[in-house]
Amino acid sequence: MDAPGQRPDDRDESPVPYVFPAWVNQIPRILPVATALVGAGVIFSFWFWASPKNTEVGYAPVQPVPYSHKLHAGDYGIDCRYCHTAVEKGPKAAVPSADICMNCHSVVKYDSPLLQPVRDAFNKGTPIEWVKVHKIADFAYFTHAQHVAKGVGCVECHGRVDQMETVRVEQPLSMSWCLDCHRNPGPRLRPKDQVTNMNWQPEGDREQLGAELVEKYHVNAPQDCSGCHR
Amino acid sequence: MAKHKLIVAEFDTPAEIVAAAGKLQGAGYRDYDAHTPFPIHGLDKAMKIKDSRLGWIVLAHGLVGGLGGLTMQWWMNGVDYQMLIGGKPYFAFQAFVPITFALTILLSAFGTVFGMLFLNGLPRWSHPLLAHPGFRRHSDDKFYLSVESDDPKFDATKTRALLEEIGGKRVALLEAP
Amino acid sequence: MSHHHDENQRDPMHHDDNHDHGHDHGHDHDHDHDAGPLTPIQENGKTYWRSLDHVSQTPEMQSFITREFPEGASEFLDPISRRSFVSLMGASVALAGLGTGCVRRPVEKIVPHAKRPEDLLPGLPQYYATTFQLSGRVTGLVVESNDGRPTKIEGNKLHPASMGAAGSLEQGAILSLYDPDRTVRVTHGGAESTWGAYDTAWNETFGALRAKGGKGLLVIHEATRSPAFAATVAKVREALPQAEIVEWDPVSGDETIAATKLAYGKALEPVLSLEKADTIVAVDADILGSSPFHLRHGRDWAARRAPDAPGGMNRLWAVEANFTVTGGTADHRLRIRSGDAGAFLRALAAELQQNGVEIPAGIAAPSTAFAPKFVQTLAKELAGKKGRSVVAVGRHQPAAVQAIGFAINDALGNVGETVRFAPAHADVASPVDGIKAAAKALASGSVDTLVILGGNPAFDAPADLSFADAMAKAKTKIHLTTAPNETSRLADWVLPETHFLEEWSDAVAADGTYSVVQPLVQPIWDGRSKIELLTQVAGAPKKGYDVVYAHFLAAEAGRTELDWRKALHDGVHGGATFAEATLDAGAVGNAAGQVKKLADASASALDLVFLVDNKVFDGRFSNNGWLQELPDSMTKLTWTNAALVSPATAKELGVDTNQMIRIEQGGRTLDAGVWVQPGLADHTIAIALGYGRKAAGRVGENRGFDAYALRTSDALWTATGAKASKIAGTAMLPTTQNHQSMEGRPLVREQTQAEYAANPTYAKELVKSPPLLALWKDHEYTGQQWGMSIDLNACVGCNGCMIACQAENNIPVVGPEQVRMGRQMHWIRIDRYFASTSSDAADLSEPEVVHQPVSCVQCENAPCENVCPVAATVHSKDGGLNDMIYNRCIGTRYCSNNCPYKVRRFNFFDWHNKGEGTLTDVQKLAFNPDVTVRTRGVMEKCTYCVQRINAAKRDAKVRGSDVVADGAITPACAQACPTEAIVFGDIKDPNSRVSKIKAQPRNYEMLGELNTKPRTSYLARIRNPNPEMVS
Amino acid sequence: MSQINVMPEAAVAVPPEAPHEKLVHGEHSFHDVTELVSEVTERKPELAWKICLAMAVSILGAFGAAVLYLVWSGIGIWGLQQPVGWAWDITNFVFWVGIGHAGTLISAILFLFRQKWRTSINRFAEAMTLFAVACALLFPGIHVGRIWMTYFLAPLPNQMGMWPNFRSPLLWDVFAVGTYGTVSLLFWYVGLIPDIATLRDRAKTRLRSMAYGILSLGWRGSMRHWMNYERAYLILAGISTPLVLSVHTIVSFDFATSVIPGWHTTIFPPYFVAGAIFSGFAMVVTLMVLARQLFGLKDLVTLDHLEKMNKIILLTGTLVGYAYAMEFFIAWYSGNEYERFAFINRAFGPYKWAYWTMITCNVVSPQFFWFKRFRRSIPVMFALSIVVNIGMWFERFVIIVTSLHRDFLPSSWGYFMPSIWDIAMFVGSFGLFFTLFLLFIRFLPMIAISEVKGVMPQASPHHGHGAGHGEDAYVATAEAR
Repeated sequence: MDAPGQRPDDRDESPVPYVFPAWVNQIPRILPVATALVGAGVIFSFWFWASPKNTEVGYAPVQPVPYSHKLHAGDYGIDCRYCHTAVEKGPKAAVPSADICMNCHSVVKYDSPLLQPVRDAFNKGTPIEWVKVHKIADFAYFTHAQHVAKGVGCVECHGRVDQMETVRVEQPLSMSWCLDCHRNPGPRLRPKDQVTNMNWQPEGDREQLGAELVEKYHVNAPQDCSGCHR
Repeated sequence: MAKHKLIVAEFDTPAEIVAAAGKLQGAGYRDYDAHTPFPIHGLDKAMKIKDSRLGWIVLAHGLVGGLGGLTMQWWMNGVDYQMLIGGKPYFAFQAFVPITFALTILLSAFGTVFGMLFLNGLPRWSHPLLAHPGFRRHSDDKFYLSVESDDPKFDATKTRALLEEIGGKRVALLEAP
Repeated sequence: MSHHHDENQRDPMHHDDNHDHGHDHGHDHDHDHDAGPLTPIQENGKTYWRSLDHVSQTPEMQSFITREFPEGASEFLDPISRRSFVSLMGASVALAGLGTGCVRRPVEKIVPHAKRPEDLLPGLPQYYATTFQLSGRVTGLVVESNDGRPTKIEGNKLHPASMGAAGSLEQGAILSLYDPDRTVRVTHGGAESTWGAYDTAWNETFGALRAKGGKGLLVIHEATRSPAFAATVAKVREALPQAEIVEWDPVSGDETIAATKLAYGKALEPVLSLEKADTIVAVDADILGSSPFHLRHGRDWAARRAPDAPGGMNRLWAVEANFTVTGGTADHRLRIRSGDAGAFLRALAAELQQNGVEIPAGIAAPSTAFAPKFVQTLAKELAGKKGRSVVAVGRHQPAAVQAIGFAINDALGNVGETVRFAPAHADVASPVDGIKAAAKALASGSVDTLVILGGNPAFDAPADLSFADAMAKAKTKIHLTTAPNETSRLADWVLPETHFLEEWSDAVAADGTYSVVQPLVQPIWDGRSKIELLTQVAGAPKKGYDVVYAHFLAAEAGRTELDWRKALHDGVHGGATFAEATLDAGAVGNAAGQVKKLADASASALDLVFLVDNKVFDGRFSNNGWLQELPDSMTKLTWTNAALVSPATAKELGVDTNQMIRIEQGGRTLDAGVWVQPGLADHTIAIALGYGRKAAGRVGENRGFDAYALRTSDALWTATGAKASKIAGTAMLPTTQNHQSMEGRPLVREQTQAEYAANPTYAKELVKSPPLLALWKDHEYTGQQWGMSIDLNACVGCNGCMIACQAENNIPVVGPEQVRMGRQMHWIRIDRYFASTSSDAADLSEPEVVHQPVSCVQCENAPCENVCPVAATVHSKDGGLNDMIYNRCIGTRYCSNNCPYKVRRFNFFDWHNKGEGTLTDVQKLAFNPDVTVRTRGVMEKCTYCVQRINAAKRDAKVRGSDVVADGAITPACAQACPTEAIVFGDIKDPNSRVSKIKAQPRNYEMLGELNTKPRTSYLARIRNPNPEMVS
Repeated sequence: MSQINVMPEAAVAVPPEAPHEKLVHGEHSFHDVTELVSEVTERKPELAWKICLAMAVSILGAFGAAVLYLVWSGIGIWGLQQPVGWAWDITNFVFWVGIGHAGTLISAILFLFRQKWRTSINRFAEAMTLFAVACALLFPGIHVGRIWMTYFLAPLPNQMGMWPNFRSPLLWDVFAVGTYGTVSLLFWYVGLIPDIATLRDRAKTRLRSMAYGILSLGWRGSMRHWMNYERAYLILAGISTPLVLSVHTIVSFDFATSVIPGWHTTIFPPYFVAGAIFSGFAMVVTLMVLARQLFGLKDLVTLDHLEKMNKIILLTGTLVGYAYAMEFFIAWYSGNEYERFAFINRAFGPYKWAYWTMITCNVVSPQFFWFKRFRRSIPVMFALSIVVNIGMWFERFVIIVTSLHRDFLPSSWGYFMPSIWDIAMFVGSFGLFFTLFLLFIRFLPMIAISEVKGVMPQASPHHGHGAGHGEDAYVATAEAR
């Protein structure tokens, strides 16, 4: 550095001029607004696009056999449990085995080309590969029997299957969605004999009916972690 | 509108600038300013600058931080998902003190810094003084007075004369680009 | 076979009836049972499916799939979707956090049965009864099967040797079913071959053999108690009279039958009824640890162990060289040399005479060499317990010594009371004669065809027979084995043998109870059972099922298909049968005359004692990760054996733990790592057999030291005059417990029965602490609340609970290196502490030992919960469990640090893909689908088997009730416990079993003074010393 | 600066006849101060600096590699085990947080106590604080291995309906240290604005002109701005003071609120804070001594400054020593056998080597500072300051590991041994620290120019014609002109 006190003469004239155009003074005004907008945008996109309400709901894959729930469950009014035999006993509702289909289709439409995979399964034992529609994470343990036993209608989670040509996911099946009901089960309950009835409508106040059913069926929907995770 | 102008004058010592500023204030000027490498005691009195209002801004922020923090914890752990943890109550306020405190400080700090910038109208990158080579030493060892053309008493010639009279050196008239 | 197999397996009776047996843990079960086999999945588990396809392309696997699951391989593949979760859990959780992924989830397939058997519900387990045989040890089992995969082995309540309990070996055996190193195909001269090729080859050989009446054929088979097998052997002798058929088993072979023949003139099997005995004397006999009936013994012994047990508390005297679990639980223990058991018994007999007990002539031989006070007091006590005492002598002791034991029992009037005799299954001469003859024949080159049914003689035959060399002389060597081993290496034909869960057979328990061995799954690798191969040797190949079924009907007149059905589903048929036995006093007297006290051993002439290991057994479980990693009951060593020496002897030899010594015995030497074992007899080196395998598979090889190298046919169990010298090098022996002393802390609380009578609440009040107050109001628990009680008085430290837990909860194996670092994963561990009995606290030559099972105690004020930043461990309101949510855990390990009981276990790595823990796809079939498989970076711990709790709740709810009946839930550990030391239930219900136990005065909470409010409490240990010994 | 309006006598409170009391030595004008400090950032980087930076960056690189490997394979690569679930990871965290205390403390507390001597060192210390906190924050982040899971810590709405557990001291840490880092950054930056303006106005290249131009936010030394600026600085100092004390208090809660003997101790908060100041000041001395030699700032950072630092080191060191003693007394006095054992085990158990290293470094070594000779000896203070930080690292190691490795159940006792990865991560964090530091002293004024000018004699309008050195210097320069 220079000796103390000494000073070059040209210190006013810096080699580089200080140049900032006038408009940069606007930046401080715009910046906060911009940040706010972007932030909101990000939050919204997660809240909307990344939520199961968007990722899960509406999933309706094409199946190897164009089975129509509308036809069977809706028009013919076949009870869910005729095919989903395990729903009252075990964790799984169970996709029907081919022999169940053949109970009828050995007589009805026994030669329909659409049913070829079913006949193969029955005769040759080559399984039908249905595409899984409703899925929850591996580490969440769900049991159909329990819910059916407490009077939770199929329709609550699966929607109006009886009106679907191809089954589609109606509910997000997310943890918070489960919790919504587990925190307030009443309004989702119905008399046990109406569980598989897609058309059932409560006469009178559902809240009140719910309260009664909670009482009657000893409904105690766990909100504990170990209720579903282990 | 007329182009924004200002006149700037240079002084050599803290004593000079304090005296000069006093005279300018006495001459009835209001829309003027002093520029110094460090804050100079007494100059604020000479210029009759009011006390800063920053404290109120900070207080507001602090309250938001503290109450907001506590409310957040109360709602998340105490209301929305009540979990039984270590046998403690759902709203175990003893355990919520540290985070409430931290958030109070955090928001106060934001309030302080951004409040200060707001009150000073900073950032302001483009300013005629900054572009004026003769002004460079304001951050080194010189002291300046600048009078804005917005000042009702502003008059290119009279003001210049006054500044020179009260000891201003290298007086210059600047125009906003 | 498959016809019968299916028919029987699908029989609805099994399922229902097992309910009646209380084996009803129908598990809640949601994992993707239906995930398709042949459908490569886009994202999740992609790599998995590749490797699976790889496996399933091998012809063996293909055939297995089609054979086992003609309906379509769905069940076979389903565990995979669960397990793909192992490596992907992290990712899937991350996605779950954001909402099951921002991306559309991958396509998955559901492959239902084409025709579902009516009793098979997807996601619900089934239970079948079968029988486990191990070197003549017979245990009835009930096996849980998930979607056609056996996943869990438990004891059969109806079987006398089990009473519902199962030991570590029984339960660990299930992992061997899925052993990736099993014999997967027929090989000939090391080259791949087929059963077809073998059959043709055999038919030629057989022709030649038949011509010579079987001359030149040598068959060596493992010890077995299967009537059907015996009948088949008889058929072979018929067809080929000249053939030589010998039995060799390195550990089952014992002198008991010889002893009964000596004492009673016929081959008998002694059966103890400990529940009737006030005084039990175990002379070099590990009746609670490793004897064939040890599970039953434990149950009976425990029935009389409680201080307030009906009929009074029993007293156990142990006299032994090694420190066994029996010695550990004994009220009085005397260290003697294994070879002096006979002399001790004679001295005892002499004292008994003094006390007016009539001892047959020639037996009594007074001696002051064995702690006179001990002998005198014992004799006095026995004399007063006529008909209510037992003197049990080790089965490995010479016939004469055991005979003396019988004589003493006879003299005490115990025979017919506490000691009964069942007809022996077979009249086998001395265990080594067979293998000696075989070796001789082989050496002489007179053997054309050698057929070895199971076993591993080349590794475990007595060293002096140099069997391997002799074996080489045989022209054709055929080895039927579940896994290739040292013997297979020398064989021409190596044939895949079925695992016992894949085969049909039967067995007779020591007390004569008949039980069936039925398969739970078709042979995974297309193996054949011993019986099936033997029928072929007899010239008439049959299916195992046909042989067993036919023999069942033939065995007894009037048996019908229905009896068979019932036998299949109960697992047992008929009950115990006992024989009359009258002592030949003269014979015993004469024999006893030969039993003399040995000249004293010294540091230069040591005793060498060979131990049967309770983990790898004779070496056959070397490749079984669960058992390898299981800590030994007394040493707490894993993955290795060691040369055990007493502290005093260690000083004399100038060695210390983890140093190496060279043991020299009869010109043979072995270098082994030293483990200083308190309570061991001085001048004795005890070393477990079965380690140091050279051909055992990926995790089994070169673990520990091969003690067979020192074992000769004339000294199978005890050798004298061995030398040992320190050599260079160290053996860092992996142990799960580094500190052996309780440091005087009130963890395990003990009293003598007298003290207990005087001050029953001593244990509860031992710790004085200020009143325990929380800052806030405690939570009000409603509904059923789960709790557990562990009776330290009943726990013998057998490790049964540890393997039960490992199997039930998919607990990974970490390997010796990681164990050494202290990273073992067992959710329940058994803490073992030594306490000195002498004035010098450092003197551990005569220690007392205590065992304390510790798993998560489910604190109500859990320190772990407070500190978890993400609420991954919280308390459940119904049940009051300390939940651990694996998919929420981020792995700060703070909870483990803050756990006073240190029962939390952390996945430092992805153990299932690391080192010894690495699992192949086949091994993953053993996973319990009801329990999440944890990935790395996740904390885990005991949850009281919450999956079983939830299953019971589900069943209750489906039945329309909201209360689970007491006893409907049994955690795996409690289920396996032979002494019923662990009891679980609803602590809110004052009438539940657990509540009643917790109400006992000796109930206490470990570290309860921390106000953690543990749900698991302990019952103090009560010792029952003879007052005269105390004073 | 602020002394001037909050304390009128500030400038004149420097009698010329007491030279060693002067805050700035030598004959210096305002411009010389500007020159002294700014010039460091303008001259060509000297070789020594380049070499240091190269080394620091390569160590930083190694650190990055180690972290990647950790994330890839899991924290099993460390020596951790049951029962020792935390060891070097959290030790390093607490170590760095501790060091991070000096800066804000000097800036805030000394400011409120009107300790004018702070002006020469506060900038420096604040920078050190920031970089130390940056290092500290790394460890809680990576010590879980699966770092992509750490977002569970944030109270974000999600489809699980789950929230973090605000009862957990670990979450308190996240908020406390996060706040501390942010506030320190703001404090530091606010202080920098006028000085960056100085650099801007001296800029000799377009790049510097632009860069410093943007960073200085268009500062033009307006007296009206100074008013708000000083108020802001005062308030920041005010809120930082409780913050600085709270941070290590909350860090100590990680241990104090647990049940583990040796952790469960009410003395921890003050004890940790004292320790933090202790180590922080030591680190400042270490770096200060180096910098003033290297960049010829002896006149601005005087021996008086350093001696004052050393006095504080002596004080806090003795406080820490007192805490060690009290721990033992309470353990004995409590009558709790687990507590007693924990401390006996600390001093005489398997980790006694660590314990006695700690005592020697933290309690014995500072005692040298009772002697003025040592307090004012550059080599002695340099050596001791390093020894102190070694000791403070060991203190955290001792507290964390010796308490964990033998707690309640002897069956679960273990012995922790570090793996090479533990060591790599610790050393690596220094790479980050020094990289940031070297960049700082090269590109930003390491001494608060405007503050120093504020405390110079000629800064007072009353200084006028009394012949102070500064005045002479000024006249001299005026003539030269």
